[in-house]
Amino acid sequence: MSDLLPLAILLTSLGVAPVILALPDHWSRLRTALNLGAATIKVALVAWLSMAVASGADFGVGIAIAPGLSLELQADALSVLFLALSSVLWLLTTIYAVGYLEGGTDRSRFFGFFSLCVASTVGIAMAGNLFTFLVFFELLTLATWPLVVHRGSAEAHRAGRIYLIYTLGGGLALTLGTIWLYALAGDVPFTPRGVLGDLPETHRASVTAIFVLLIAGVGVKAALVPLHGWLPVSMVAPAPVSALLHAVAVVKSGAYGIMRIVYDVYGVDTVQALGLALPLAALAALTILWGSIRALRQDDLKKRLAYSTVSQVSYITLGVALISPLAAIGGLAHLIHQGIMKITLFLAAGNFAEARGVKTVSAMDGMGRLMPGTTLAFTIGALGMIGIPPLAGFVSKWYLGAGGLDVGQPAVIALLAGSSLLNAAYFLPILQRAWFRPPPEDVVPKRGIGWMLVAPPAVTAALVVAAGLLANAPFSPLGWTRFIVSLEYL
Amino acid sequence: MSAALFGLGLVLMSLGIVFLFVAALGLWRLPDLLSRLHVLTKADTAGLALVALGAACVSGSLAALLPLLLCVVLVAISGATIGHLVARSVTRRETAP
Amino acid sequence: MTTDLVYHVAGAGLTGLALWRLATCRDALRRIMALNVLAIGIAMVLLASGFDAATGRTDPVPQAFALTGIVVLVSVTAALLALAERIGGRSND
Amino acid sequence: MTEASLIVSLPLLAAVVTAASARVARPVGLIATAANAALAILLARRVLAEGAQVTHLGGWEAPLGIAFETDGLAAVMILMAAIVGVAVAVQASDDRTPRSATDPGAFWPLWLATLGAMNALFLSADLFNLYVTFEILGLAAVGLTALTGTRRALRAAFDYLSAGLAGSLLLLLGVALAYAAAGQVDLSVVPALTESAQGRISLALIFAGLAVKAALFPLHFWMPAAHSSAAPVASALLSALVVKAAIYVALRLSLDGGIGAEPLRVAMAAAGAGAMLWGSWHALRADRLKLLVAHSTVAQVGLISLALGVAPGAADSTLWHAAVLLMLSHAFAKAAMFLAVGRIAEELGHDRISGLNREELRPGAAEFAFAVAAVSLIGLPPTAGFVGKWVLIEGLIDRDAWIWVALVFAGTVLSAAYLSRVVSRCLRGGPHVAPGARRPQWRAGDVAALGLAVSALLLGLGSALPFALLEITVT
Amino acid sequence: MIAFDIVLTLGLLACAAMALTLRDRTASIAAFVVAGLLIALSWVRLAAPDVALAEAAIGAGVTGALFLRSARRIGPITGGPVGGMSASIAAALGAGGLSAALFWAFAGTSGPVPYPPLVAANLEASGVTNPVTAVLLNFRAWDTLLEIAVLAVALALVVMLGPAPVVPRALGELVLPFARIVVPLAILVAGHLLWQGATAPGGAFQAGAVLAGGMLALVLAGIGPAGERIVRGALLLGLAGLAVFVGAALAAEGLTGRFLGYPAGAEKAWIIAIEASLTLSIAATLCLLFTGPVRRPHQ
Repeated sequence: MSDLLPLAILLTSLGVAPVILALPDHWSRLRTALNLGAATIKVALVAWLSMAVASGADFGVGIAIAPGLSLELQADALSVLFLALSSVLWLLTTIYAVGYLEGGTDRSRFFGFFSLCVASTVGIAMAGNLFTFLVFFELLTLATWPLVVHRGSAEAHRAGRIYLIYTLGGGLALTLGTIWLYALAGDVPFTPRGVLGDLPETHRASVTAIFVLLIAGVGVKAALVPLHGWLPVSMVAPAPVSALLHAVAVVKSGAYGIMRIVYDVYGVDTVQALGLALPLAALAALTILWGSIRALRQDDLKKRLAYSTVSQVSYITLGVALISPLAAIGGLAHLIHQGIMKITLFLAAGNFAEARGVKTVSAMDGMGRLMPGTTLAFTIGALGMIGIPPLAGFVSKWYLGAGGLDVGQPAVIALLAGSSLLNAAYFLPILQRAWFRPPPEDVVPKRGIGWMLVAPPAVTAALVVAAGLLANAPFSPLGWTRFIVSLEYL
Repeated sequence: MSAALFGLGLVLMSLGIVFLFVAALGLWRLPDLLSRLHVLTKADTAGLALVALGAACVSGSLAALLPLLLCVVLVAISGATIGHLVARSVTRRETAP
Repeated sequence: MTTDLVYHVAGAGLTGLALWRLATCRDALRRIMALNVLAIGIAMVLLASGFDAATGRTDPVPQAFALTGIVVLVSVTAALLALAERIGGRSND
Repeated sequence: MTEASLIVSLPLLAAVVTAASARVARPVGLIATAANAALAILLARRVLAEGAQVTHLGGWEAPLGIAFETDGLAAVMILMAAIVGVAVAVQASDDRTPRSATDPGAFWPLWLATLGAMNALFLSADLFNLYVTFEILGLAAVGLTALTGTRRALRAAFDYLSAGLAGSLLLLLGVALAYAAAGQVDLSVVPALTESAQGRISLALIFAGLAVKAALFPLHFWMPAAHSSAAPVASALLSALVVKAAIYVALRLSLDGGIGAEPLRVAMAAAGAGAMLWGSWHALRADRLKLLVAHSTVAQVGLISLALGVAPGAADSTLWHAAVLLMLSHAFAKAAMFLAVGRIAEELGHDRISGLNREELRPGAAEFAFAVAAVSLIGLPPTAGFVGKWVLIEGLIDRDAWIWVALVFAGTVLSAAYLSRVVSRCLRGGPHVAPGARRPQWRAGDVAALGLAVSALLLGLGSALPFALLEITVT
Repeated sequence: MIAFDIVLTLGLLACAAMALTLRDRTASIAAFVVAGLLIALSWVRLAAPDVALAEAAIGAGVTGALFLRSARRIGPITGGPVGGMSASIAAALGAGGLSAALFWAFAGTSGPVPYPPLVAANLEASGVTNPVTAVLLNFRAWDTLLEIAVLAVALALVVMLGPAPVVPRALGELVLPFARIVVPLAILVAGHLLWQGATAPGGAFQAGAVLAGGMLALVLAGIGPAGERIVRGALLLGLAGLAVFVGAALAAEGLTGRFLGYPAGAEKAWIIAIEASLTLSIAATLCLLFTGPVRRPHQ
């Protein structure tokens, strides 16, 4: 049984998706039960898996596709990190989505593709080799596209078309790189410290070209600068989609892809030997600054959060690109921290839009008084993003800075300080408007929002605080990343 | 015996060929369709009968005679019928407006 | 040796004639006739190359092919004509 | 009774029965298609267990008699025809299909004749026998095209039959030249043909005939009209199966020809590339769904013949497996797509792409099946199309043939472009659909289309089976 | 004798050219029939008597009748040649070049001819002495079976298309006495050809075609199968040929374990039985292909 655990985790959402797709729209009770049941089972299974992996067990299941090609699912320390993030947040977002879409149309289609998305995210997390990673990576594109165009309006279709062009283009680059690598190196399983052996010496040029192709392929979803165009545009999707997918699942799978490629395909020392670490770090730094600057000028709340995501995800890429254990811990931890912080912000923004019809920053006056709970959660999230000490954001930025020093790049400290300032520059005005400005007179509650919309952001805000305060506990995100990095770098 | 038969055969066949040649000449020279039909049905059938008879004599075996006779009978019947049909359709087309 | 050479010429000639007509005519009936001539040309070339001048006999297997070809040809021609009747003879390719 | 002889004679017998009495046509047709599927599975199992078999018909040895070669490739193709056939039969059995001007029961004899002819073609190892099977296939396919009885369908059927006959006669000319050059016409003579000049001309003529029948680029003019004006059930069969027969024979000849058939393969690859670009260009500009899918067949046939053309002739190379897998995935996906288009056109009353997002109709199962089929046509993971393209590109990269890699990717991008035109309209919702819009209820056609589309998707996961089968060749 | 061949070839090419280029449709069909007969003669010269019989009966006879029937219904020739004179000349050059290349390819070959010795060696095992019938009905029986399938599919197609837009009128009252003589003769000759096929040129196809000729004479005389039941009967008979052949093939496999492998010693009986059923079915099929279904069978 132990070997089939990864398959069970995958099937909880992959199996449920077609059933939900087939359900007629008005069977909402059965659909919600199915959804929540699957989510809770998945969280339980992931918890069991993480305990097993912590105690050193390893899992692997696979089927042969073609001679020299096989779909492998494995659960190692790095995959558990991403698994934990996506399964917990999927549970919370499902609760939020059920409340958010009350009375909407095409809900079966929405939840069907929603669980298909998470299934592909889980598949990406547990991919055992580059081929499996590619398969689920493309599946994620196909599953998220209908959600982006869910509203069916002309603008949604335009955003969907742009989204498709970016992600399919990235997919083609990734496919070409992977096939080329498979042609040179045969099967490419994910093994700590890389698997290329003597290939970099003999085929230096093509290995470098492959690296560029792979990073470009996953870079689209990790929203690296030239390839980030789709993220702000796809904010037209409903709130739960932008929350879970565009702040957590899709973007993180891009960053996770960069991690897998650097750590488990090339191996840290090969990347450094080929001299590819520095350009990647530079690109990440450029994205961090560029995202924050663009976020300043966005009046639409969700667009501002989208650009903030573009810059925050590149912290992870920066952590990976700075070849040092401390920076790696910072980057990996930020994968979790940024996830829980950004989902809090997006859920809160969703509540503002849903309850008060507030979609822009300028209309945020007096929200503290009108919706205290949601605004508190928003504040915790915003402060965490800026990097105020007790919260999660600070922890990862601290380790990133330490990593920068360790590698002898003091510029990293300046970059982190600068970006924290920029974060403050675009978050604090929102908080100032919400708490210290009187609410406009003619405001009228658009719609009373039930507990299903208020509870999830509150829980994630609590997680942000817990991740910050209990950073040293063994089961905190930081503790887990130390365990991973010990495998990668020793 | 067979030499005389062979000679007779040759004479009959050459006579038949003369008939066929005349028929072809007639087909070429005669102005309208009905007279051409006239040539086609009568001269050709006669010519063919003579050639068939000659061939039977030349081959000198009764077994060969039967199929040749069958051919001649068939050609005669079909020639007559088709001549009649063509003539009828031509006259019908001319008399009708 | 010369007999099958003559019929090779005839076969190739028929094939060329049919292909020329196929390329230059629009009328459905004429196209079907050209296809028939093409098939006959091919059968002639096939049988001519199976003809052994020394013994004056022809290899029975190509004869079987030619027979099969004739029967197939008549059935396809019947189908073509049935279709041609219903579309008024104008083929537009 | 070995499976090989049964699988060939059963469809023909059933065709006679269904042609004889229209009343009993539907049940007999369904039973025969199901029995054929069972036989195909048994045949595949026997080939997997005991390897390739050669059965001499009538007990006469190869050059004199005709031999059936049931090797892995034949088994895979027969399985393909059987499975697509079952799905198409399910949709055809839905008796509410519109009363066509011609006899509605006529689908079954024509379909069973096509099935019997295809089984005979996949098994046959004799060039002249291939010619005769192609004739049956051509005639039955024309019958399927003319099924609707509309003037446009009859005109397309006439053009199809005259082009098909011209193609067959080219093939016959090639076979005649092969007989003249090598003295015999069974497939074992192909290597000898590649040496002599006459032999090469005969192979060229045969390939030209096959190109006409496979609607390969320069000779494909008859196909879009035929496939788009036929009844959806018929065009599913035409695009998915009948076109494949000619490609299969080209593959068989290229395999037997080995190194000598190199110039023919290069010609096929070039024609394939041309077809991909031409087909995709016209698909992008098509205004009707059926025309779009028909042009996409031209493009996909181009991709398959490109995959076939670039495969090296060496005996050990297995790059042609990619071409076979692409054929399989195209057969399933294209049949599913045409069935879905049939259902969509039935619900909407027309198949204009611009008119797809109608107010009072919500997207139903057919649109979803179309989208899933589009995924495997484009060749995105985890479909069989993706695995086929993967193996193809990996082989090409090994030989540093970067132009072909670029062409394959260009084909993928173009197919994504013209298919997303339609799929984006399938995902209508929100303001486009009136609140009271009804969702078309499930019909046999939806089940068939969805079943085929999902099996095309899952074939990628299960593509170990076709690869295992393709390893088995007649030694 | 070479002079006769050359004259025959020239006549043949002239007739074919006339058939393809004459503007008047009936004249071109007449030229086509004449060309067909000349081709039958050339098969005789090429020592292929079976093919000559079939060509005369089916190639010239039935095909000519089909053309004449359809000529009236298709209407006048519409549209000139495609692309005017220049294209026509270019096409002529191309076709000429191709046929010259074909001639060079075919005439140049003097490759091995393995078939005649093989056929001769296995002839007595095949149960018939006429090599062509041996090849058709025994060595390559599978080709013949599929060929009958082609006929059956063509029949199904023509029947599916429904009755022709124009119903053929009876020719005239004189055809009746003509038919009264020709029909019995046709049946007699067909039976003879069928039986003779085992030993000398003849066989199912030639016999079937002659029988069809007889039936067509009846149809044209107007007393033919006008009735609905007769058309259904003819359809069943036409399809029965294929069913019998496939049934025989499977039965043979049941008896001897070889598909289409007739039991030893009884080959001639099996072949004659199959050929008899084929003759009837070919005759019925050719008749129906000419007349088409009188009314849609399922109405």
